[in-house]
Amino acid sequence: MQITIKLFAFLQDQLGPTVTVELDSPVTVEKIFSAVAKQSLAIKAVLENSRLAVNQEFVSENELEITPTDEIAIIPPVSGG
Amino acid sequence: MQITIKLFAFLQDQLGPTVTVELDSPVTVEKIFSAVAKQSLAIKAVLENSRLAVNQEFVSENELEITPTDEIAIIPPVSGG
Amino acid sequence: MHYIRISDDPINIAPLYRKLVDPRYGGIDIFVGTVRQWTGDIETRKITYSAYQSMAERQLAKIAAPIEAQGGRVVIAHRTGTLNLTDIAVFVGVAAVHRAEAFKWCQQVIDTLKHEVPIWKKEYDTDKVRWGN
Amino acid sequence: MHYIRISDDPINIAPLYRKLVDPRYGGIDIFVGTVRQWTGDIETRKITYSAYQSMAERQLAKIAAPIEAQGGRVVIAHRTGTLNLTDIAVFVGVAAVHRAEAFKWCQQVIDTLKHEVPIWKKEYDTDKVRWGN
Repeated sequence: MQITIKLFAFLQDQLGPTVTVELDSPVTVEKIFSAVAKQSLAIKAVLENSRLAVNQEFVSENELEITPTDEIAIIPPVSGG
Repeated sequence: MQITIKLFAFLQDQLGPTVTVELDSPVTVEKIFSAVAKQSLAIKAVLENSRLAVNQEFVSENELEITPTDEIAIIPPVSGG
Repeated sequence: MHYIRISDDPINIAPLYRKLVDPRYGGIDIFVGTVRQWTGDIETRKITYSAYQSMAERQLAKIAAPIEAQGGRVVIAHRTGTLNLTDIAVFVGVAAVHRAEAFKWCQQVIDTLKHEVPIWKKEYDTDKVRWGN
Repeated sequence: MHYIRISDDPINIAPLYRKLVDPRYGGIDIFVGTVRQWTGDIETRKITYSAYQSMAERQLAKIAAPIEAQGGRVVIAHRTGTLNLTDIAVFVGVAAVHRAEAFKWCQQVIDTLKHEVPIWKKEYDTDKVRWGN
């Protein structure tokens, strides 16, 4: 299935506000990160320290049940406050 | 010697802003509290929890070297903040 | 009820303080984070904050909820956009019946915010541009 | 340099906050103590604060000195006179390079103030008048 992923901060500077990737079911966090990693070598280190959010919540499990309306985002290390 | 003592809060409500007492040398904290205690029965409990200040510093020693220009005060339990 | 705002508008202390005032409370603790000039040898000129705004507001509401459930009140404002030296990046205010809770909860909010809330800074330092710390 | 004020004038947050702002600092913690209505079953109507003003200012300066010596900035204001519900009795603000110090020092100031500074409250409660707590 086709998944559009929101990007922020350094990742957004490198790749723009979203990337769309094609993934086999079942979709996993690992597959998402691998697919995004292929887009640019420059983002490797940041991606290793990033987390996945689905519908604005961090996910901890690897296997995901994604529907087309779900909001997927990669959250690089935060630095607010 | 004659000593004038500043009073505050409940003690001031009971006895006014100062009391003057006559004490033998050497002047001690105990003598000051005893002399003030004689002024009113109502202040006994508060006086037992009060501290003495000389020139705006709390004193811990009992024996005092007081000169006529020193500022003596009895500090009841504080409750600012 | 908590108040949470992530916005490009400058943060003003006084109106946020007023949201914390209530005869129920005796202690209010406020943390204000500002743009600092020096971090060791690195000199900062300005900082741009960006946020995943909807998620950030949702995460902040989750941080505020248990404090409000215990009777406190939480007010959080975070800037986005470009900030200069001494500008306020974040305001966290917590009102409580007693001061010990106000301090504890305020610290809890800002500590959790710094780890769990999707907001990012891009620092324009005199030597180069840095993401994060 | 620290700022300390004990006065009958109402306490306003904004001008006191401005005294804490400096590009050296990144974290400001402010504690505000207000007049609370209920303490258990006791309902407070108003509070009158009085002070041994010269000694209170001297004691507050002694509390601020070691914090300022370590690079922080301390701003303290305490009301005297009659305060109604929600009025500000005390403002303690500490600015520091990092937030952990700001929180620690601010708490240290208010804790010490409550034990060592000659200021007293006379509470006008609905049942009777009480000195202190």
